[in-house]
Formats: sequence, structure tokens, C-alpha cells
Amino acid sequence: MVGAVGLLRPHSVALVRRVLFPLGALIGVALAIVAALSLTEPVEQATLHIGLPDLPMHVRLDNLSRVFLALLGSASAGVSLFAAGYFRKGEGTAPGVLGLQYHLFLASMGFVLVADDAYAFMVAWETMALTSYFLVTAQHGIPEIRSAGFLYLLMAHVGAIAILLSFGILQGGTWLFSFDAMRASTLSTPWATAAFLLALFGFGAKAGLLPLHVWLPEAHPAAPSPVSALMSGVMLKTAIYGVLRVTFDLIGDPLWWWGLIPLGLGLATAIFGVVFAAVQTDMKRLLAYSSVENIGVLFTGIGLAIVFHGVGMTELAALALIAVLYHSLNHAFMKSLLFLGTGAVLHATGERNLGRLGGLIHRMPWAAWLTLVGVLAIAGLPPLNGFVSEWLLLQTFLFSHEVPQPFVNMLLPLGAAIVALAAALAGYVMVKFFGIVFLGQPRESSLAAAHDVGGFEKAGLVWLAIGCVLLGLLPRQVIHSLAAATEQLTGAAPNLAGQSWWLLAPLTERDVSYAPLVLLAVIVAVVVATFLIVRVVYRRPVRLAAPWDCGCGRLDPRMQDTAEGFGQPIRHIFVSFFAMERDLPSPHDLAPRYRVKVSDRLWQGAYLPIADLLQRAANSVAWLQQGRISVYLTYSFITLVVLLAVML
Amino acid sequence: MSTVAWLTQFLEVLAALILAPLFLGWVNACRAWLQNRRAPSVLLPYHGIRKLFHKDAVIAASASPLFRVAPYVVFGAMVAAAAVIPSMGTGLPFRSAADAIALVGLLAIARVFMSLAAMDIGTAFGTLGARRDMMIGFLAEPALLMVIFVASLLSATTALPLIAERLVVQPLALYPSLAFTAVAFTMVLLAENARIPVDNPATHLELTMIHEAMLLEYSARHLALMEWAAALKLFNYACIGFALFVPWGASIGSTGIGAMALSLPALLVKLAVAGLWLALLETVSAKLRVFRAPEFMATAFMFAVLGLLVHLLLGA
Amino acid sequence: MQHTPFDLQLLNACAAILLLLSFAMLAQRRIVALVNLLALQGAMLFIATMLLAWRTGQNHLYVSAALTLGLKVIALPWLLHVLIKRLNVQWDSEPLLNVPGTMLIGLVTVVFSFGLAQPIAELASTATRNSLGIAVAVILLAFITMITRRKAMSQVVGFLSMENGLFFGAMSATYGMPMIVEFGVALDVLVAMLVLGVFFFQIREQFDSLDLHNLESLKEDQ
Amino acid sequence: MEFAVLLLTPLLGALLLAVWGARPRAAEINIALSFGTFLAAVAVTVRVINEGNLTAAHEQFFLDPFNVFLVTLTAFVGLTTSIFSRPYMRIEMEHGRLSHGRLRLYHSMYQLFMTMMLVALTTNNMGLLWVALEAATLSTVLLVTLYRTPASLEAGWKYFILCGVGIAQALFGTILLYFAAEKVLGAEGVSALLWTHLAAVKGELEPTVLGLAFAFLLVGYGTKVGLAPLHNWLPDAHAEGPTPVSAVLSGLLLNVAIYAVVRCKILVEGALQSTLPSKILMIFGLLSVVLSALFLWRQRDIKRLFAYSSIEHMGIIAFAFGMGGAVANFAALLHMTVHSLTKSAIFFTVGHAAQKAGSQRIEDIRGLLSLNPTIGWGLMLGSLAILGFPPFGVFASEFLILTTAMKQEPWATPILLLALGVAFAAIFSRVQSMVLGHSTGKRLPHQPALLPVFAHLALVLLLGLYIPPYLADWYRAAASMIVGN
Repeated sequence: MVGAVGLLRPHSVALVRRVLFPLGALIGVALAIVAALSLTEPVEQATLHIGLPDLPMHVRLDNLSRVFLALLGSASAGVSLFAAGYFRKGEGTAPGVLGLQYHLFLASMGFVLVADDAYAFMVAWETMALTSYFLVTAQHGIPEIRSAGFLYLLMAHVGAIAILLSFGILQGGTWLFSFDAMRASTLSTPWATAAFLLALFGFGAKAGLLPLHVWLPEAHPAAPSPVSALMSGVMLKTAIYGVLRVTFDLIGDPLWWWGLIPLGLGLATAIFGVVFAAVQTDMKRLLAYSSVENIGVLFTGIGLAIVFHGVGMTELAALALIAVLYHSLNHAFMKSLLFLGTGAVLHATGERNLGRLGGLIHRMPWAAWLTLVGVLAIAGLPPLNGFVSEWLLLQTFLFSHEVPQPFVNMLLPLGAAIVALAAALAGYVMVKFFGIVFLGQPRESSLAAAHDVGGFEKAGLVWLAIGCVLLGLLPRQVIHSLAAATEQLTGAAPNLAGQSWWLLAPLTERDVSYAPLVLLAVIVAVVVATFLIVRVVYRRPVRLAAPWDCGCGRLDPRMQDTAEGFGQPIRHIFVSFFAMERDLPSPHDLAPRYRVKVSDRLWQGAYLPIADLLQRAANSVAWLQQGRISVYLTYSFITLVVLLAVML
Repeated sequence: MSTVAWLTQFLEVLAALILAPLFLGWVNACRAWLQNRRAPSVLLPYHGIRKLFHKDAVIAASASPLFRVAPYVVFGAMVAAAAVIPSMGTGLPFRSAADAIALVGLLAIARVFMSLAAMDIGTAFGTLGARRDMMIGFLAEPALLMVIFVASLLSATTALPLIAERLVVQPLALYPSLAFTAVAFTMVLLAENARIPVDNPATHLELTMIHEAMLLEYSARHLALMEWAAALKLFNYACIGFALFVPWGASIGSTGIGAMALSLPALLVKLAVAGLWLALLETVSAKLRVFRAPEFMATAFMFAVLGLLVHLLLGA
Repeated sequence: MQHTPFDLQLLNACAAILLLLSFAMLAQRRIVALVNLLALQGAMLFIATMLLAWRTGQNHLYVSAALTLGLKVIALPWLLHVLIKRLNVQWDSEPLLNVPGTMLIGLVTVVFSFGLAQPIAELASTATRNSLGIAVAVILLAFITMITRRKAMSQVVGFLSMENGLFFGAMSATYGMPMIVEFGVALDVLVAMLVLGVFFFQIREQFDSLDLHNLESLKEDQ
Repeated sequence: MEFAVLLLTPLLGALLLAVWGARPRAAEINIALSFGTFLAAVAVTVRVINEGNLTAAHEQFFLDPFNVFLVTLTAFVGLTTSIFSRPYMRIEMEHGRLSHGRLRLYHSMYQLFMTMMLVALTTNNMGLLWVALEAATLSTVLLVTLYRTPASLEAGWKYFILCGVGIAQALFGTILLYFAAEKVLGAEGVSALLWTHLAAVKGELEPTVLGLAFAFLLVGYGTKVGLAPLHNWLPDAHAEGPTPVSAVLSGLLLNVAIYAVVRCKILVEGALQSTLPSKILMIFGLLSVVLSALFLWRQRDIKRLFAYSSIEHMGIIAFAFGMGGAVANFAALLHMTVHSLTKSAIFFTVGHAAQKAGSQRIEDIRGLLSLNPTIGWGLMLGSLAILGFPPFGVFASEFLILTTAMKQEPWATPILLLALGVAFAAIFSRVQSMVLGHSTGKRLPHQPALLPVFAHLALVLLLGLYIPPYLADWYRAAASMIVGN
């Protein structure tokens, strides 16, 4: 099934566009459906007779894999549809090769999810990194894209090394690297902790967890939009999958205090990501940082789940995991939708800089309105899907004061505050994003030529938008299927028995409930009613006029708020987050220019020093090799003498 | 659910729709008295809305459909909120439709759409207003959530009607945590409803205005809906406050029209007091510079968090 | 102490002279003289081999003696002399380390190699076992010679004297290697010399001197 | 019979090409000869598979699982390299860097080198092993200095002196070995240097002597392996010689040298009854990995870059052999195979890349992908393979080595991983800058032969995903033999 995706081979551009990508989409749908339907079935295992002679590749299909396979399939289906219309000739890598890489990427992600031994997992994992790297550098003519690609692959590789080490610990002296062996082996606390931390590091590097996030805002904008969509929407989730797999499945019984680490990092990441998203001026970087934020939220949930599981409150752990899985699913749809939206804008205008966009809702209504769905969803507004998972997460947080640990039960509820803050900021970010790209007046005259999306692209966007809506409106059904996975991981699942299908009430002891359908119904009803009443009662003409210009006479688009301007309050409030360099025009400036460059403190703080250290180490060993043959002979001589002395 | 219940629900929403402008008028009147001005009629808001519905609409040429849809959506969201909030009775059908968190979400919908509409025309003031309003919003929302959390920790639920019920049935006691959160809530209310000290509903001085700046391009029926929605928002906040802090008087559990009618006077009294209290606050405090607003909201947030900690510490 | 037969005394004398010659090479700076010393070493080796062959009556030793004579005493020195004339490189410049210092290091090396040879010598059944240490010493001294020289030519001479040390070692330890190996080694040495000859001319035509400091451009610390 | 063909084909070839080497068809002859050698190798291999170990010429030559696969590998790489060198050398001629005489020298020396490699691999006689390696050195010295540029001369000189001196130590080691063996196997010294006999009695060999012998042998052959700090000749020789030579140096000579080291280690460890030699080997390996990883950061010359990467991988292999044990040896053998395949493939692409850019400096080589996609992809995939990215075979062997290291030498694992990470950053940043981006190169007068590149990479890919059972058994047999039981 997954292999079939990988087997697709590119022939010609037309073929790639008309056949391969839609085919990929179909396979994606099939994958999603099969995975979703098989959710309650027992675990299936198989051994492929490839790989190392002593370690044939194992594959395993359990509920956790199924959930993520469903995510992969459904989200990638939409992206593939869009891609069918998106890729064109003459953009970096040839479309044929691009198609091959694209589908290999999908296939490797699928294989990551089913791999059941360390070797197979690592092969799939690195293949995923590799193919995505090639996709990122598809337009490798641009230096930024090249450096972004390098940074990405480097981080991926470092992460992979950590994961490998973690597996090396996990096998726990059995030296069998199949996951079954790891499940069976029991580790002493320090080793288990080490394995957990290494896994957290490795997968965190892939997910973009603070402080390993630096590659993400570089790589995602660099890639072609469908690829950014896949990376942000799906690939990051494989990291979540990895953490869950290692923590709850392979290690099995995490200690409660482990959870505090991902919890803390997650919260930091969430705030960090959203604050940086708010000050971006490049629409894809903005979305990338928003992905960082969502990753933070996900890790927060994971941490919460670990804490609850560790102290034995398994139902709550299950609930937190549900929130995590649900949010992964949501984010896959929302973020893919948004990235595809930017892709449409990019193709229509060739612009990524928010400062040169605007007013596109007139030129490209389809893209605009469909993107609006994603915007509202990711801003966490009911009745769309983004809200449901945040609601679940907050609900879980409300129990955290019951954790029987001093201080922790005081600190955890504050996490809820941070999550709330992040969610609210996400709203701010999304208003900025949509408002500046699609609303207002075009900031450039060239935008007048923008054209709306084509058929395939439209289909892809619609698919994802529908996904967002349905996930938002039918939470009970979704949770019901996700429960299968939490059942497997924590041995508990929220009790949904005996509740009406339109109502979501996962917590039995406190009858909290949420019925998105009803909300939607009310709002729609009121809107329609008022609309009709207004129409019927007061039939007054509507005059079009120039907007109010405060009497200054001429209103021009440059008077609108720029992206920088819209981010100004955030820069003002969270000033300590940024390394800012600004040059403000003096009052007497004839041609005043305002420029602000916001960059990441961590970059100067952590990464550059490391590179510097390496370079200095390299320089310091260089004198060993100064080209003089007598020196080299001396080395041999000394080596010989020393060896003889040792051997004697 | 019985048809009676649905009818009651409908009536409650209707009551909210009717009372909201009145409450707004009442607050303004009180303010005028306190500032010893001659008070305008309490019914002035009704007149305003009626008048606006009678004008023909003028819409900027560069407006997109979103601009026209927004007022309806905002209004709808507010009405939905009103339906969820147990202003008079806690036993109504919609109690299960949304809990307090979802309620905050509903309010957020209104805010987001209003801001988007403001940015749609592409004038300097629209975007300026939108930006400032979102800034206030993202600071106010967590504060409000924290307030709700404290209440929910007290009553072990986040469903607003249940919070109210459980507060009522509990023996009357002093909750220091609630005191803190009440302060926080008041500050949030002021900020969210564009009152002094954060914003001045009476001004049209461009550089300081927030809420008005967003409505600058609206006219006639759209403006009317927006104004009405704003009034409704104030009313909703007041009712949330009642549910959280002074739930007494609201009819508990029952769904009968009679019970609802009985709880109406209580609501009116509470509204009157609240209005007076609001007006007083607005009179004694001075308008803040916009850059000071974050500090104001941060204080509110801090109060809410303090309330939370106090609760966790004292269990009360 | 028991009386050692005369031929053995001779052998030991040869060994001692070999060592002496190595020291002389370590100190010697004139290339021509260096080559002569090398030839002398070869001669000593030849004598020693002959004595040993005569004593043990192993015929293959005669062959290797002949090889030594032909190669190390006649062919190579002659070749080197020709090269020296052709390329007229008479003098080596000052060695990298001054003579006394070199001598000191040499002494330490000798002590070390004797100590090294001790255990082996005890196991050896051959009459010449004691000279094994000298062989090691010769090798290491040649090593030092190569290290301290600045001219390509003198490095080669050092290399060859190392080869001598090897032969002497092989002989004194085991009465020489199997024939096939000996031939192979001899062939290699000869070829090596020819290659070197070619080399010298190439280097010469490139840098018009055989000074090694021309050959220090490929390096890491630049 | 096959033996004779195997060894004589290239030898005669050397003589033949010494005469004809400049004829227009010389390159094809070269290919034909290499192909013949390859066929002979395959035939021998088949025989070994069917009949097990075999010896020839009064036991002077022998084949066991350890060297037979190296023989095949050597013959194969020799063949592909000859295919590659045909257009390469023609282009060099066009660029006027070669004269006919030199071309003749090249062809004949190439064949001679192949002969010596095969002799060194198949000989049973430790003395002959030494002779063959020395001869290989001499032939490659001439190849390294083929261009007669100052740099190439310097490289050749260093190569000659360092390896010559080193190999001299190896000879003394061999002498000591013989000395010890003679006591056991009797003075009738024919059999006393035969590895099979030595291995049979290694337990009885005199420990102290073998200890010292090992010191000399390790310094000697280790110099050729390029173990730090004896590696200094290696980057120069790789960088300055013609690329086909760099390819065979990295792909074959280093393998053969480490093969020799391992043969000696087996004997010595058998005699010492201690793991000291293994420890020493591990330390050398680790040192090489770390040093080369650091040196990689300073490289400006593309061929030096990959030369250092060869040092790094030799270090890994040495480390693996040092760890010992069935798995580690298995991994080491696998790594030898995939490394020589990958590295030679890389050098093929590098050669053409340098020809296109007209320079070996990394900053002069740009945008290969847009200039010539096959070369670009070849270099990119090759480097990724050598950097240990799955699904290529290098990852398989490194995975095994690392996991074994975690098991047996936990202290070394972080060092290894760190060094690998550093090396990755260093190499990949440079490769990327060469492969991607816009290009300034020119067309080549002849179409490069990239079949070998992708043949090698395909093999490596295969080994990463699926190791054929008979190959696996083969490795296992060799590994268990190295373990020594």
C-alpha cells in the first residue's frame, strides 16, 4: 500500500501533473480510509526479508500507527491534489524528479509509521529527511534556500544520531533491535531516563522544539508550498509519533517527572513560536513559526500525559493524549491548508513578502475564502477544529492541580494560562496573516494581474477545508476513533458511552460539554434570520463611495498598516524575546526609511558559538600537518618507539 | 427537551436582545450624572439603532463581501453567547452547547471578524483599530480564561450554568480567590467593551480610539448591527460576571417561563447596580495611553493568576 | 666468560663497525662521504654474511651475500655517485638538529634498541643473536638520519642504510629470509633506486635543487 | 588455473601496455584486460564457493573467505575504474596535461598495480605480501607523479619516503615473525612464512617476539592504511595524482593494507593471548576518525576532502576490527566493501567535476546539478552514501559498528558519533555548495563514462537494503575466521 506510492515513477511533466499526483492523492485517501477503518482491529505484524542479515525489517500496524497513517493519508491527499496543479516546468528540479522525490517522501513517512525495528525505522527516518531535503532545495538557485537546506539536513542528522543512541539504550542488553525486544526489556531508571531524553532531543530536533527549532523557519519557506504543507502538516507529526512510540510503547512506564521536561519546553516553544510568528514579514515564515507554536502545544500535551500517566491518573493521561492526537490531526489539515493558500498566492503574484500583498480577496476569492477557513480554525475559534483540541487540552489542564506532588500541582495550572495566551496570540497572528494578504487594498500595482487557483488546486484546498470543518463539527466521532490509540498506549480511554452523537462530553464526573453543531446552528440561524429581517423590513439601497480619508484627499494603499506595523505591539510587549536591529528615521530625514530586523537570540547565543568552536578546534589541529617530511617521519618514529615500548 | 424549555430559551435570548441597549443607556446615563452632566435618555441607544436602520447604507468601493457579512456574524456570535450565558435561568437547553471556554471562543469569533472587517477597506484607521483591538483581545482572553478557571476549580466544572448553580447551593462563604478574580474580571470587562480607561466609547478622536476606529467605515444597518452587538457584548459580560460572582436570583435548574419571569427583577437589579458601578469606575479613572493598555491587561492577568494560586493554597 | 670463537669475534666486530658507521652517517654532512659510508656499511654486511655462510654452511646465505655485494656495495653506491655528479649536489646544508644533539638522541636510541633486543636475543638460537640489537639500532639510527636531513639525496641514503639494518637483522636473527623473499626484497630495493633516480631528475628540473624545503607546500596549516 | 589467469592477465597486460600503452586503442585494451581479470576473479570466487578454501603453487597462494571477496571487489573496482579512466584520460590529453609517453606509463603501471594488489591479497607468504605491497607502492608512486607538476612531485616524494620507511619497518616485523615461526615450524624456512601454517600454530608462537613484530608491522602497514598519525602522505597523494589513481588508492590500496594489518593481528593475538593489539587498533582507529573529522573542516581542495574522508572511514574500519567479535568484524568487512565502492564512485564524479571546472578548488566548482545532472546527482548521492545516510550500505555497516560499540566500548560511542556528525557538517556543506546552485563550467570534449558511478551506487544501495544470503554467509565465515576460531 505504502510501497505503491513509492513505486510511482516520473515520465513526463504532463504525466506527473495529470496522473501521478492525483494517483498519489487517491492512494492517500485509500490509505486514510483503510487505516481509519482498521482502527479497532488487532495488531498486525510482518517481517520483510530485507535489511541486515541478522535483523530483517519488521513492520507493525497498531492503533497508534493507524491513527498517524490516517493523518498522513488524508492530509497528503489534499496536498497531492493541490500539487497536481501546482508544480510547473522551469522551477528548479525537473517536475519528473520532483514527483519521484515527493512520493518517496510520502512513502518514507508511511514507512516510519509502520517500522517495527530500529534499523527499519532509521532507514525510513533518514530517507524521509533526505527526500524532504531534496524537495526543500528544489529551487536551489537561491543561496538562502541552499543554506536553509543544509541547516535542515544537519539538524535532522544530529537528531537521527540522538535517536540511534536512544535505541541503543532501549534494547537494554538484549542486543536485539526489534521494537518487540525493546518492549520486553526493562531498563533501570537512569538508563530509561537517558533513553527518553535522547529520544526527546532527537525527535524534538525534527519537530522544531525549542531550542532545536532554528532550521524550521528557514526550511519551510524555502520549500515549494505543497512540500512546506507536507513538512509542516505531516512530517512534524512523525516526530510526535516517535516521541509517543518511544515513551509510551517502547519504554512503557514513563516516570511522572519526565513529563515536566516536554511540558516546560513545549510551553516555551509555544510562546516563542507564536511571538515570532507575530513579527514576521514573510508569509511562509509566519506560518512556519506558527507551526513551531503548535508543536509546542503538542509537546505540552505530551508532557501532561506523561505526568498523569506517571502518577497513575490514566484516564486523564488518555484525555491529554487524545488532545495531542486530535491537535496533530487538526494541525495537519489547518497548516496544510494555509501553506497551500500561500502557495496559491505565491503563484498568482510571485510575492512572499507581506509588505507587497493585499486585497487579494477580490482577485482570488476561492483561495481567500478557503484560506479563511484555515485561519479561523488555527486561530482556535469554535466551531472549527482548532478549538476542539485546545478545549480538550485546557480541560485536562484543569485537573492538573490534583497531581499529588507539591509545587507541581501549583505550577501546572499556570501552564493553562500560557496555553491560553498562546492561543489568543495565534488569533492575533492569523488576523495579521489573512488581513494583510487578502484584505485591504493591493500594496503593489502588479497584484491586479493575480489569478485565482485552478481546478486541481481548488480541489485540494476544498478537501482540506472540509476536513477542518468536519473535524470541528464531529468531535465525538473523531475522539471515539482516537480512543483506540490511547487505549493501546495508556490502557485507558475517555468514556463516551451513552451520549448523543452531536455532543462532546469526555469528562463524566464533571458534566462539561461542547456541541459545535448546535453553536453553528445558532449562529447560522441568527445570521440568516437577521439578514432576512433586515432585507424584508428595510429595503434601502446601498451606495458605493470612496472610504473616509479624514479629508486629506487622497488615500493610498501605503497608508495601510504594514506587516511590521501590525507586529509592532508584540515587539513592544515581548521585546526581550528578540534580537532587534532597528534604524529609525530622524525627524529631518528627507527620504525617511524605517527598517527593523528581528532575529533569534538563540542563533547568536547557541549555534554560532558551536560552529566557531569547531572551526577553532580544526585550526588548532592544523599545525600537526605542516608539510615537512621530517616532521612526518618523526611522527612515524615516535609512534614506532611508543608502540615498541607498549608491546615490551 | 420540552417545547417550553425551548420557548424559555428563546425568550431569554429575546430579553437579552432587548435589555442590552437599555443597559448601555443606563451606564451612559449614570456616567453623565456622576460627571454632573444632563443625562441623555436611557433609551437613547434604541433611538440610535432605529435611526441607523432607516438610513441607506454607504459602503466603501473597495469593500469585499467579507465586509458586509461581518456585522451579521458578529451579531450572531453575540446572540449565541447570550443564549449560552445563564442570565436568568440555568436550566435552559443550550447549557450543554458550550461551556465557558467555548463562550470565550464565541467572543473571540466576534472580535476576529470585526478586526478582519476593519482591515478590509484598507484605510489607515481600520487597520490601526484592528491591531489595537487584537492587542487588547489577546491580553484579555487569557485573563478571562484564568478567571473562569478559578471559578471552575471552585465548582469543579467549566460549564457556566453549573458554576452558577454550585455557587448558589454552597453555603455563603468568603472566597478570597474569587475576590481577586472579580477584580481581574472587572478590568477585562472594561477593556473588552472599549470603556475607559482602555478606550473611550464617546470619542472619535482618531489617534486614541480603538473600537470606533474599526467601525469607521460602517453605516446604516451594518453599523446598527455592530452597535447592537457591542451593547449585547457589554450585557453578556455583565451576565457572565453575575454567573461567576453573584448568581443569586437566577432561577436554578427549572425551565419554566414563570421561574424565568421571577428571576427577571433580580437580573434588573443586578444590572442597575453593575451599571452604576461601571459608570463610577469609568468616572474615577482616566484614559490610559494605548501603550499603557498592555500593562493594564497584564495587571488583570496577574490578579487572575493570584486568585488561582490563592485558591490552590487555601483551597477556597 | 666463555671463549668465543674467532669468526664470531669477527662477526661481532662487523656488527660494531656497522653501528659505528651508522653514527658516522648520522654526523656526516657531505653527501659523497655519506654515500661512501653507505658503501662501507654494505661491505661490512657482505663480510658478515660471508662469515656466517661459511660458519653455518647454509648455501642460500652465499647467494644473499652475493646479492649484497652486487647491490649494496657496487650498484647502488655507484648509481648514487652518478646521480650526485649529474645533479652536482655535493653538500648537505646544516642538518635540522646540530650534531651533538643528534648524537645524544642516537645514544638514547641505541640503549633503547639494545633493551628491545634483549628478550629476543635470549630466545635466539643463532650464534649471532647478540647482534640483533645492533640491527635494530642501525634501523632506528637510519630513521633519525632521515629525519634530520634536508636534502632529498641524503634522505635516500638514510633509507638505504635502514635497508642494510634490515638485512643485518634478518641475517643475525634467522640466517636470512627464504630465498623468494630475499629476491623480492632485493628487486624492490633496486627498483626503488631506479624510481628515485627518475625522481631526482624530475625534482631537479622542477625546483633546480634537491632541497627538501621546496617540498613543503602541501600542508594543512596555511 | 583461474589463479594463473587471475594473476598473469594483469601482469602480461602491464608488459603489453608498456609497449602499446599509447596506441589509440590502449584504453580499450586496458578495459579488456581488467575485464579478463574480473572474469578470472569471478571464476575463482565460484570455485571457492563450491569447493571451499584452495591453495596453489606449493601453497604460496591461497584463497579463504577473507580474501576471496576482496579479490572480487578489487577486480571489479579495477574494471570500473578502467572504464572510467578511458574518457577521463582522453580529456586530460585534450587538455594537454598528458603526453603519449605518460599515457603509456599510466596504462602499464595501472595493470602492474592491479597485479600487485591481487598478489598481495592472494599470497599465502607474509614475505611475498610485503614484496607485493612495496611493489604496489612503487607503481603508484609513478602514477601519482604522472603530471610532473611541482605539487605532484612533492606528493609523490612524500608518498615514497613515508611509505618506504614504513614498509621497511613492516619488513623487520616480518623478519621477527619469521624468527618466531622458525622455532615452531622448523628452520627449513619455506613454510615458516606461510600464513596458513602460521595461523595453525599461532598459539605456540613466542609472545614477546610477536608483540614487537606487531609493533613494526602495524607501523609499516598502518602507514599505508593511513592511520593517524601516519596518514600524512595520503591526502597529498590522493589530491595530486590523476583521479583514477585516487580512486584505486582509496578504493583498493587502503583495503589491501588493512587486510594485511588484520592478517598480522590474527597471528599476534593468537600468540599473545591478550587483546592488546585490538586495543591499539581501536585507539588508532578512533584517533584517525577524530583527527580527520577536524581536518575536514579546513579543506579547500575537493580531492583532499574525500581523501580525509577515506582516512576517517579507515579509522572506522580499524576501530571495528579492533573491537573484534563476529558482528564487528562482519560490519568491518561490509564497511570495507561499501566504502571502496562508494569512495571510488565519488572520485569518478569528482574527477569529471574538476575537469569541468578546470580546477580542484572547491570554490571553483559550482552548480554541477544544472551543468551536468548525472555528475551532480552522482556526487550528491555518493557523498550522502559515504556520510552514512540510509538506505545506502554505509549506513548498514555503521549501524552495526555503532551498536556493537555501544555494547562493547560504550566510552567510544559518543566520540565516534560526534566525529561522524562533525564530518557530516564539513563534507556536506562543501558538497552542497558544489552540486547545487548556478554553474560556470564548460562542456567536456568527451562524454564522461558515468556507468561505473551508478553501478557502484546501485550496489551500495542494494547492500543497504538487502544483503544476499551467500554474501552474508561469506562475510560471516570471514568474520568468524578473524575472530580466530
